[in-house]
Amino acid sequence: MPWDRNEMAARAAQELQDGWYVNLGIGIPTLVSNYIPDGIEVTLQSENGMLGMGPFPTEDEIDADLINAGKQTITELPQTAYFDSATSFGMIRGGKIAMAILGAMEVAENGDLANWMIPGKLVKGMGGAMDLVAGVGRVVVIMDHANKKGESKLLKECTLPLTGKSVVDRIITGLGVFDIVEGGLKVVELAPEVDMEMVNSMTEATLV
Amino acid sequence: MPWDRNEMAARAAQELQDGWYVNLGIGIPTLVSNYIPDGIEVTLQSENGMLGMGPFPTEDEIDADLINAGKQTITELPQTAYFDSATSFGMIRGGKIAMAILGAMEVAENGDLANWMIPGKLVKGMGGAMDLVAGVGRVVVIMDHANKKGESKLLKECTLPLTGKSVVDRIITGLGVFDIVEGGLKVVELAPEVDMEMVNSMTEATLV
Amino acid sequence: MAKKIYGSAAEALDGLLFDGMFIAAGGFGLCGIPENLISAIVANGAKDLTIASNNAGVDDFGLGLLLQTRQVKKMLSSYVGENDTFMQQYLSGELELEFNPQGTLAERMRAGGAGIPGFYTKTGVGTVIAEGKEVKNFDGQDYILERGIVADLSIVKAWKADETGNCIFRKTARNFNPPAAMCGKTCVVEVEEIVPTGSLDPDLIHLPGIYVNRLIKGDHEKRIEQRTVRAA
Amino acid sequence: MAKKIYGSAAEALDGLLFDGMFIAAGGFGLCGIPENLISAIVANGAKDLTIASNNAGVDDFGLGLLLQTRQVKKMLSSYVGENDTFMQQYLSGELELEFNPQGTLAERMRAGGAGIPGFYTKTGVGTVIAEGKEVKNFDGQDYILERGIVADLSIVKAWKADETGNCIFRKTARNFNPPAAMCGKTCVVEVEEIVPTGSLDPDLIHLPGIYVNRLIKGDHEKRIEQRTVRAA
Repeated sequence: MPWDRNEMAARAAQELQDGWYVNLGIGIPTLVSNYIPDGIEVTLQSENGMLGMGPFPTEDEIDADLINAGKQTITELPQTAYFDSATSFGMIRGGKIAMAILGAMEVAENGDLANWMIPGKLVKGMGGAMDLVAGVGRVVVIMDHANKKGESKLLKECTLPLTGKSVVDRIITGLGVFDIVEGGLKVVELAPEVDMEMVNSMTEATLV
Repeated sequence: MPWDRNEMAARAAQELQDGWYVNLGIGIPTLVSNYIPDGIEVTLQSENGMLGMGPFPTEDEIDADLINAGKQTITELPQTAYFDSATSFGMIRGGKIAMAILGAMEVAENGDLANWMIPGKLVKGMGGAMDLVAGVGRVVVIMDHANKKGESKLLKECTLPLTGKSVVDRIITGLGVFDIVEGGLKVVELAPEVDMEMVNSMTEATLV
Repeated sequence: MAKKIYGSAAEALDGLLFDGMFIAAGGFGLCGIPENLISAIVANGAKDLTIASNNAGVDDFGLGLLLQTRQVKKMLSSYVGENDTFMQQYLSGELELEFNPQGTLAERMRAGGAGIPGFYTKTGVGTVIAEGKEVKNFDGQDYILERGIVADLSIVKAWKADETGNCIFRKTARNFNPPAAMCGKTCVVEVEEIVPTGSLDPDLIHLPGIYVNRLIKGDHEKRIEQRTVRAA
Repeated sequence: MAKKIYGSAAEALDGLLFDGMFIAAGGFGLCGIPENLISAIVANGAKDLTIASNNAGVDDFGLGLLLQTRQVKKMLSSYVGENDTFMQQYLSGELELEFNPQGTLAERMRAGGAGIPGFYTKTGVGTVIAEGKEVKNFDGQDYILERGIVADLSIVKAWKADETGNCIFRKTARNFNPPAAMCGKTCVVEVEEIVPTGSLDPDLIHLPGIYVNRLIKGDHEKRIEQRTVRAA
């Protein structure tokens, strides 16, 4: 049975290593923080200018001056540090963030990522996504294996405008875990009761 | 009678305007802070990372963590702010410092400045001088009119390695005040009992 | 000393606004935005503005107010997803939009303020962002040239300032405010409190007063965009 | 969580030093220099070092100690006037020296740490500093291309740090320390005091712990180069 959103997030949490500084995107990636393994401590960066992002506030704790990159109210932790946006993206571009876990619309077998724009539809902007995929040490994508029409989101080539070229290291979908390697995608792990026949039938990208 | 060091500094202090942020070089320029006119408040920058430089400390106030760009112990003021070297030179290159008052070995009639190096002799380095002359709003040089051999330091062309090209706006020497203008140096003011004959005889640069 | 403190946002902007000008604004979403200065620009009516700001506010708050009055010609932003007015004007061709990756926008402001007219970045290489930009290879990797921004005016929100303009910010309301402040030929700052000079720790100034030309104490609604809570 | 605190400078540098490596060091003159880490590098004996540091210490203190032991192959500095050992080795050809204008050196460190491989600056245009560097004209003015610095190791002195490496500096001892910290592949910091996590105000961190890989409490002589006083 393919993984659901929470199972995908739990699987992604296995990617984390103790002491890492990590950036989690909006959507399923945000759920990853609920599944951080025992004995692993990570510090979450919020690219609007914060290291050490805490959980959502209680009603009493809400503070308009304390939001995350998704503009949600959040809280701070004992190790929190604030800084300005130029400094924040300095640490992102400079490779100080060990890993980003992001959502995607499409990933190509060469690691190209598209997650910011659908031409002709509403255009919201890339926010910090282009900087993150260009700068962080390792980029892990969590996304559904197929779109709502049932078409593969793991493609030979992206059809949408790119967020970054050859930037994705690993993809986690409901069907399993896939690495970008020479020549295509390598299956690292399959979700329970998912077999290669199912993966092959649902994947456009080359599987190696 | 030509101005002495203190009179040159006092004349240079007339260049200051209320509210300005200013960087004073080592040597005679440092004396300028003793002659700031009544009603004029300026904030002194020390390029090692401080705005609002105060006077030398008393014995009791000496603090190894508080020095100026000449490595002298100094004090802070109520308006003082500290910052790192990248930020400090950001404000210098970015034109936020209204004026630098600097010493010089040579100035050419096109505004070229040489004040950091004598080839073949001991080489100390330019420190922050190249950044200052490139970045600040206005560069005023205070220097003796002639060197120890009696040769003019206001030249047609500099003979020493440059600190900056076409960067000087005004020169204050013992003989007077000179502006860099189209075609050469323009006499703005002469020291008491100094006449144009004396200036002409002691100046290599073109006077216009 | 020349006084930096003004009585109102309108007074602080007096003589600084003109049609077609370029403004850099601090803030991220609705957090840390110069509410009072934005309202004063609305009241002034200056038009054909180009504004560099990470976001464009929401329909009825923040920079969205300047979109409603059609005072904005062009935005430089990284994300405008919260603003329907923006979308309508953009899709109808009334409003120009130059998307900048968020880190590129912040660095462009910081660079412009630091006398750096151009810098190279990996961000956007191989994407639409790279179109028309110089590409240079350093140590085997491609980078694109991005330009420093110098704005006619910076509008900034800080938490506290002393009388000489030394500013401190609070939590994530800092965001784009320091780089925006640095890149303006003139910078006007609104704060929640002006404190006597000498009452801020000089080691803990986020934005030295040299970057601040004019200063006002404002009143701040500080609207929250996404109120997310957990059970107590 | 992986611990950053080490028992001594030697332990903190264990496994990080190798011949021919590139080190970025904080400090200005003798102010805010990583005294303990310098001594540990002397004791380790790693040689053929290239060191980016604004100054080279004095003969018997600071980086001068590494010159005395002839462990340094090359310095990137803006001013070395206080060090006779340096001069002798430089004039005899034993030591290479690359002069960098002070602001260019600071910005090169900051850029390298921020993923910027190159930036343009007016500083040094038309001087010996521009030789061999690309010149580009922006808006009618010439600028030269300077490269970001990425060092194998940063050695840094801060005032206080918490257990996660968040650092604060004191007065002008901050200087090159934050940019030096940013540009290292690994950064080791010595402080006067390690305080419990949570005891520093998160708004007032000068160097977030993400830049700090290893941390020690050191003992600091803090020698003064120019003791200048006024009458009490």
